[in-house]
Amino acid sequence: MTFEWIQVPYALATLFIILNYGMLMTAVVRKLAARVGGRPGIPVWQNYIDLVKNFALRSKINHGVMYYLGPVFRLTGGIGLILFVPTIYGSSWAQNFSFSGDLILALYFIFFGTLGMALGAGESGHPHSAIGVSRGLAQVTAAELPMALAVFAIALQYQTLSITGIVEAQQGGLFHWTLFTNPLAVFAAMFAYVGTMMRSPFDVVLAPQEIPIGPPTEYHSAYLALMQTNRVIFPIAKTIIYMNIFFGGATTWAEFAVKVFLLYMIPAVIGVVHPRFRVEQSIRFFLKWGLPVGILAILTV
Amino acid sequence: MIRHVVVALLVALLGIAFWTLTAGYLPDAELNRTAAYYAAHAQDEVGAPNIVTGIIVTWRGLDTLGEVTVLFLTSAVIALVLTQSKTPAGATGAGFLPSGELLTTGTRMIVPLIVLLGAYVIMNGHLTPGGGFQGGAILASGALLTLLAEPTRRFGHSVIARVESASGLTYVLVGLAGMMIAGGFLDNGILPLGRFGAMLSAGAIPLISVLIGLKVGAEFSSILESLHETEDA
Amino acid sequence: MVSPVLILAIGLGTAFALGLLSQARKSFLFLVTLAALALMAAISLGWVVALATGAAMTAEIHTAGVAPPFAINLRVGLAEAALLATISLAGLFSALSMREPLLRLGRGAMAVLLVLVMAISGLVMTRDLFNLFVFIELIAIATAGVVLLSQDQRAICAGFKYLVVSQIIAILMLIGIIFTYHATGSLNIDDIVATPVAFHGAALAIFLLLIALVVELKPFPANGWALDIYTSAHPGFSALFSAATGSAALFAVDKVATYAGDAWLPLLTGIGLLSFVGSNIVALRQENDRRLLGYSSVGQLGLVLAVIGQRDVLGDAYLYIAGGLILSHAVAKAGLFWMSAIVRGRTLTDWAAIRARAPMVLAFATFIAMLVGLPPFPGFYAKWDLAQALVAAGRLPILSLILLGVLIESAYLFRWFGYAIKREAVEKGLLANTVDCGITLAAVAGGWALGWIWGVAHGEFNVLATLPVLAVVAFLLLEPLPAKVKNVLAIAALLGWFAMVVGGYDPMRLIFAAVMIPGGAVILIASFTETGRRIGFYPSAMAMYAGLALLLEATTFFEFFAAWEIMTLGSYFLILRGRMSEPHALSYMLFSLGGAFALLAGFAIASGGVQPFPLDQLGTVAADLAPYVFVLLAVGFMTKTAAMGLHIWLPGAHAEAETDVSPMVSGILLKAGLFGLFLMLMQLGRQSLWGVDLTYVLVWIGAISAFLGAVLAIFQEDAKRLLAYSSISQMGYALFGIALMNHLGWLMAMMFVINHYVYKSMLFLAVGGVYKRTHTKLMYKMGGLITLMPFTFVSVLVGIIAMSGVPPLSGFGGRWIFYNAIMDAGLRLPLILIFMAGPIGFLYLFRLIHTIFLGQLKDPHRKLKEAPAWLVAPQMIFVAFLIGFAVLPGMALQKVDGYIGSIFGDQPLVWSGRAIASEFGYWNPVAIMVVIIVVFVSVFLILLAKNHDAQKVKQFNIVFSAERPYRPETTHFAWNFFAPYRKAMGFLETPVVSTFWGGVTDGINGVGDFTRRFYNGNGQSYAIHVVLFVVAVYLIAMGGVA
Amino acid sequence: MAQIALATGFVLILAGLYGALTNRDILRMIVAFTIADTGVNIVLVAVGYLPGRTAPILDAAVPVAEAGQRIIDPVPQALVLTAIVIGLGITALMLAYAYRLFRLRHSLDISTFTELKW
Amino acid sequence: MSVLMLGLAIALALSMVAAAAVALITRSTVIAVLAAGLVSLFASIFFVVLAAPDVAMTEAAIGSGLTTFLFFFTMGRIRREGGK
Repeated sequence: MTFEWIQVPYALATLFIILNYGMLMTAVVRKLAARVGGRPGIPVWQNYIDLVKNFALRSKINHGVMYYLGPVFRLTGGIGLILFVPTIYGSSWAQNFSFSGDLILALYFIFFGTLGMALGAGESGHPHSAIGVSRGLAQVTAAELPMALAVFAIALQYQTLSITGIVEAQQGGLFHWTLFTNPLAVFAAMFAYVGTMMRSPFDVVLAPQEIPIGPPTEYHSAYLALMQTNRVIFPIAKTIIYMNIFFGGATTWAEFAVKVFLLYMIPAVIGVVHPRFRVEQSIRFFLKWGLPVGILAILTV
Repeated sequence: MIRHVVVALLVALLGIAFWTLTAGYLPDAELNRTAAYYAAHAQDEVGAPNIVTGIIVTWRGLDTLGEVTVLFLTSAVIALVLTQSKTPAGATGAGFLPSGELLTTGTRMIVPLIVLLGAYVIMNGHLTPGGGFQGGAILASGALLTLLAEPTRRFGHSVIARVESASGLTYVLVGLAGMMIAGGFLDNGILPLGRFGAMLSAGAIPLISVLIGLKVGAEFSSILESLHETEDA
Repeated sequence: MVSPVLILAIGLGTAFALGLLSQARKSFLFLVTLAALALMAAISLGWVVALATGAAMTAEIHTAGVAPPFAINLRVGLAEAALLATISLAGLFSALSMREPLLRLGRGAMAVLLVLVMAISGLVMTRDLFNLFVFIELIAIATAGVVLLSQDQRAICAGFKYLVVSQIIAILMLIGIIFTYHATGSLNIDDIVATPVAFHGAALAIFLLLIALVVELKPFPANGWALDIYTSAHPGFSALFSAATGSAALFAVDKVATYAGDAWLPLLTGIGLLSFVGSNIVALRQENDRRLLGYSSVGQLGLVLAVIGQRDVLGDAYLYIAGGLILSHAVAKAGLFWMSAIVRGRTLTDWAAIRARAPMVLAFATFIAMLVGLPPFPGFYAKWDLAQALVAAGRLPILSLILLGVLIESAYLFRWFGYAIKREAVEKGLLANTVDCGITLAAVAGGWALGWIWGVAHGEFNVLATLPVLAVVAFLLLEPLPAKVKNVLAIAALLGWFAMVVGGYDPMRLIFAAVMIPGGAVILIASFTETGRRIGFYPSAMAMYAGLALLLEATTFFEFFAAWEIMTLGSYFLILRGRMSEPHALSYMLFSLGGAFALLAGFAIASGGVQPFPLDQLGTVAADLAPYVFVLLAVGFMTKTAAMGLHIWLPGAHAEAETDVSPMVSGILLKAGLFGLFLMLMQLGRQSLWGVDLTYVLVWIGAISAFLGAVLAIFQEDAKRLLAYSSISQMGYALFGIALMNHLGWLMAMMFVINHYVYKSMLFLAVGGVYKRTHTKLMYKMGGLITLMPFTFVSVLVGIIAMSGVPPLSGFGGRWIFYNAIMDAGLRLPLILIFMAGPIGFLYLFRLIHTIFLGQLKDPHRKLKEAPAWLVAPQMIFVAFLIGFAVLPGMALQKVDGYIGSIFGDQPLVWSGRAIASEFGYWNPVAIMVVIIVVFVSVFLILLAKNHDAQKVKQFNIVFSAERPYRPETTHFAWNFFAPYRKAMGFLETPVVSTFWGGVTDGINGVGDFTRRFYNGNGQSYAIHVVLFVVAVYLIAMGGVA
Repeated sequence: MAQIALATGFVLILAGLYGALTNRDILRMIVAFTIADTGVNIVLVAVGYLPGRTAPILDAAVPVAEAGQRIIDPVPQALVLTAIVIGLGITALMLAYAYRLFRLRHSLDISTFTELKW
Repeated sequence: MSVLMLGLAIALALSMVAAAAVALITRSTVIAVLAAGLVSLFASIFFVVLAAPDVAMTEAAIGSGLTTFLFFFTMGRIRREGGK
């Protein structure tokens, strides 16, 4: 696991692919959601327009150092998560910097972005963002629990903590995926996946009506640009982790695109039909349903 | 009422304990070791015909010293207790009944006899039954009688105190002398044993008896004095 | 050497001679009395020195020049000489303390006092039964006399009650003596032992004599008559009454017990223990200080009676133990009574007045430490040897009762000490005059001297002779210096000690030493902020550090236990300095003492009475005893790491302590518990009791502590309490790690030792700095301080990143090792709690930083300055260390990893260059740091390029739902920050543990309050109690047989 | 003879104790204690009594040679002397206390002096 | 041991116990004190019977004499100061 300089351009390339893929995919999903509602929906390249617009805007406002660094933390969290996890199994250049840490690093690094975002939103002084942060943290911690149990179950099953090792063990046909070898763990993990994707029923954190988009309320222009790029790539980074661990990883970019899209659609589909949970409802939901499944996953590994 | 019942029960239980003592008690046929020793050595070691005085003054001299201190303490404490509480001004002692004729003449006649008897008992303490304590008590009863006869008469309180202290101090010095010269503290060997049965015999026993007698007499009278004195001071 | 009889002769001679001197010149009479007492003291001290150094043999004094059985003889051995010295010195100082009434009442009172001291000395020396009776009667009458000297009108009633019971005692004793004489034929104690007992009623005779002497000792159920004397008599006399008469009566019981034979010893032990535990429980509800001292002295007499009852088991250590207990009780009780003469008010809280004089506070602390038996005083050595001997003889229930009694006694004594330090003093509460202060300080000097003597006599380890404790004494003497100078000295002392000892430690002990000693020095830098002299801070701090230093140095059980107690004592005084810390310091002390006594019992069982028992032989304990030793030691150590169930003292103690004390106590002191657990598990390994694997139980306790500690921390409004609960949670992690009993588990625990010290001290100092500026700890009262206190913000930010385990910093290292550790550890369920504790840990940390530094800045705080420089400096050192440690964990962990490997015999981690690989995964801290920094800087540059000239705007410049906020308070979201969590998991907050412990303490207090009602003040009922006690003991002991 | 003396002694002691513990008047308590003291003195002397022997005085009637067989045990007598005087000492002291207690509260009932409790 | 002495002893014993009973039961304290003095007097006679002359003298002088006097003295003081 040594570091060669060639890995830097490789990583940038992977990043570029994922960034564009994210832009397009999220726009397509929003368009699908609109079509279901009978609306024409946004054009597929809408995200690029927003990005250019936000970068073009000139902003004079800065609420202080942490406010300024909030989006930087957020985006670093997103990009870092992508870099620390191997994207395509088998390809020499799409391994990114996965040698430096592994499953545990990925798990804990998710909080890095959340922490940055929370600090920035806190400093902005806006009560809505503070409320949003409190709800977000409360809900995410409850949601992360089944995930942690599932990951541990997987680690016990494959007797390794390195993601490439897990993906390798799942190669060779559909029925080698963890989905089939350890369905309980996957089921528990999907609880967490749906919970942290900020889609109803768990989107009280940035509930548009109550607290306009929650934490990033005070952010605009370049700050918002960074955040939006993160909003695009962060879900994909998480999906990559789920894909690698539970759904057999991706050997080619095409397989990668299809799997990510399908996984991304799951919370979208669930979100469309469910009303919004209050935070304590979602906490109770995770503790009442997510936790037992996670415990079963651990006990039966 | 329950207090009576409880106490009665307790006393009954104590009674059982004491009953087991008396039932199983049979007096010794022979003198035990200590008594036999005292009987045998009364003459050559102590030289006092009255073995009890011998025991009291020499063999168990420390007890008697303690004993005298008890009385000294009692008189000092009573003086303390009563001096702290002067009688309230209203209730003066003026209401004494004039002592009757019989009492005054009787006292004038008997007191010298009592004093004589006391002196005799003290001096012959080691020969006949009696000794320092008994003599002292008799002297005190003499003083008591005079007090009853003329309640207003004041004894020289400082005189009594001085006698008491002097005799106490000499008693201790005699004890120390015993330690220097003779075998141990309060040993009567400091003076020759003399002829068995004579007045001035048995070493320091007569001297110590006199000291005890004076001290006990002084202490009892000082107790009576302080009880009397605070009455209408 | 002059003959000891002179003591009696001088006493009596002067008493009689006073009559001859003129009554007028009272001061001259008083001087004569003092001279006589001084002479008696000199003689007895001369004998003590002669006998101790072997210059003289035990003196046998024959009165009347005749061999003992036929005359009274006196004996002065080492024990008698020591008691004589105590009695005459107590008499001398009491005379000084009672100078005013003595001068007022003249020579009569002086004579009575002289005779009292002479009689007590006689009681100690005499070897004759009847002479014993005469001296006891002399004491009774003299006591009745002196009791009258007190101004208190109630003294007369007390005196009368005393006389009534003395009559009953006299009756019993006379019957006992005469029937013993009838049975054995002689009155001399030594002679009786020689000849066999013929008369079958002799057993009853011995019983009567013994029970009379025991009643003279004021045993618990039947001691109403003596307690009134303690309450109403002049304190000078009460000192003499409890110190001298109590000790002499104990010695008399000991003399009679020798000839009475071993059949009576269980009876004495029973009465003694009942009296010790009973009077301590009843003393819990006392408000009058002198009556409390009365109960305490009756309790201590009961304890020594119990020790006399165990003389058959104690062997040659008997004199050392009984002497230690009697002398420390005598000196401490006399000192406390003399001090009560200074304090005007009579309730416990009135003693707050002694704070006006620092030496008096030292005296008060010394006396309490002597009574409870804390190092370096004789009581400590005595209790240790007692425990060893009792366990060697298999008498564990007696030991546990004694320890329970001592714990209850320490409860009311330390509560009293807390009142003295914390309650506000009524003005003119102190009648301090030189004479009374002088006597008290003489008693203190006596106490410390006794501590030294008992230390030397202990042979194995003299606590006072060790360098760290000498440093503490030095700092006691340096008190007048200004705080800053003392601080420099303290830091130098710590670093000097570390430099001196660092060579000889194994890697694990090295890390603990590094955390405790130089770590303490770094925190002490923060103490430069304090001005003035800070009386009492430095000796207490150095005592804690001395305890820690000795803990690491300890090689035998005794050294370890002594260090443990010194550390507890020092930390108690430190915590007590906090403004509102009185109840919490008390609960801390009680838990710590409870834990220490568990350790004492555990060590005693492990060593089985063998002295000195090396620490590394702990493993050689017999297999059937090992689980019990494991449980006791684990409980003892877990009281210090505040595991769930034994944790209720921690939030209060750490939150209410001073700014620079909180980090010391939280960052360093908790590690002592971990160090103990390491040692124990290293030696004992896995033990199972009743089929349950104890290490598995520890795992569960660790997991529960981690989870509940974190959950409770979320709901705290007070910043320091939040950090305190987080300490419980982190210690839970460490305990979990140790209890895994595998290589990586221990490595994780070591990581937590280092990490927790660094970021907990940093956070406490930061919150302390904020408190110093905003004068409040409540988080919702703060907000928006990031702009005013940037350095403190940075330190808290780095602290919470490290603590929550977010990758770049060292916290992640701990989590990574944790994951690898649990991979091959067989257990599953406790992990769930640990997994839940992780994210919840992140919640309360964010709450801390958000409510204090982010959000709206309050108006009153607009003009606050940064925290004092001296507080920020150590935080910056910690930040630097954290970042360094994050990048190069090998710096500290590699050697420890090797050492732990040598214990477990495996080497799971492979340290290759900067990366660490384990069997399951790999971790390259440098790579992680580099990647994050590169990405962070690049994104930052993008934002900077686009938005570099943004104008700084205040938080207030916001609009929400079309309104501009008019007051910052309304828009700072901080109070009940995690309301949803409280709704979902609020049930976990129910104070189950504190209600349990509260129930226990209220129960004992209730029992105390109920039983003390039966002292109804009526002299006659007290006499009935005595007779009832005698009859009851008769029925129990003799079963009605003669 | 000795048994009779012992029995009376013990009866007196028990009576004295009973009187002391039930009578509420202080003076009556002291009287009861004096009776108990007398009882103790009788017991003490009774233990020393050997049937058929005379007082321990060595005079014409009891020559020194055969003293050992003729006299009773002198030691208890010595003890009794001290015991009597001690008894008197304590009784005198109690009377003085009784007087002071009376001056304090103008009553001699023991149950009125109970402010020192609990 | 002559029957006379035994008879005397029993008589003394019974009278002593009777006097003690009187002392404890009577209403007035004066009679109680006198009864106690009587008990002490009988005791001194009993001592003579028990061949203890020294003790008899002491008991007589101190026991019955002085103690009784002390009692009357104190009771007198108390009565004179408004006692019962």
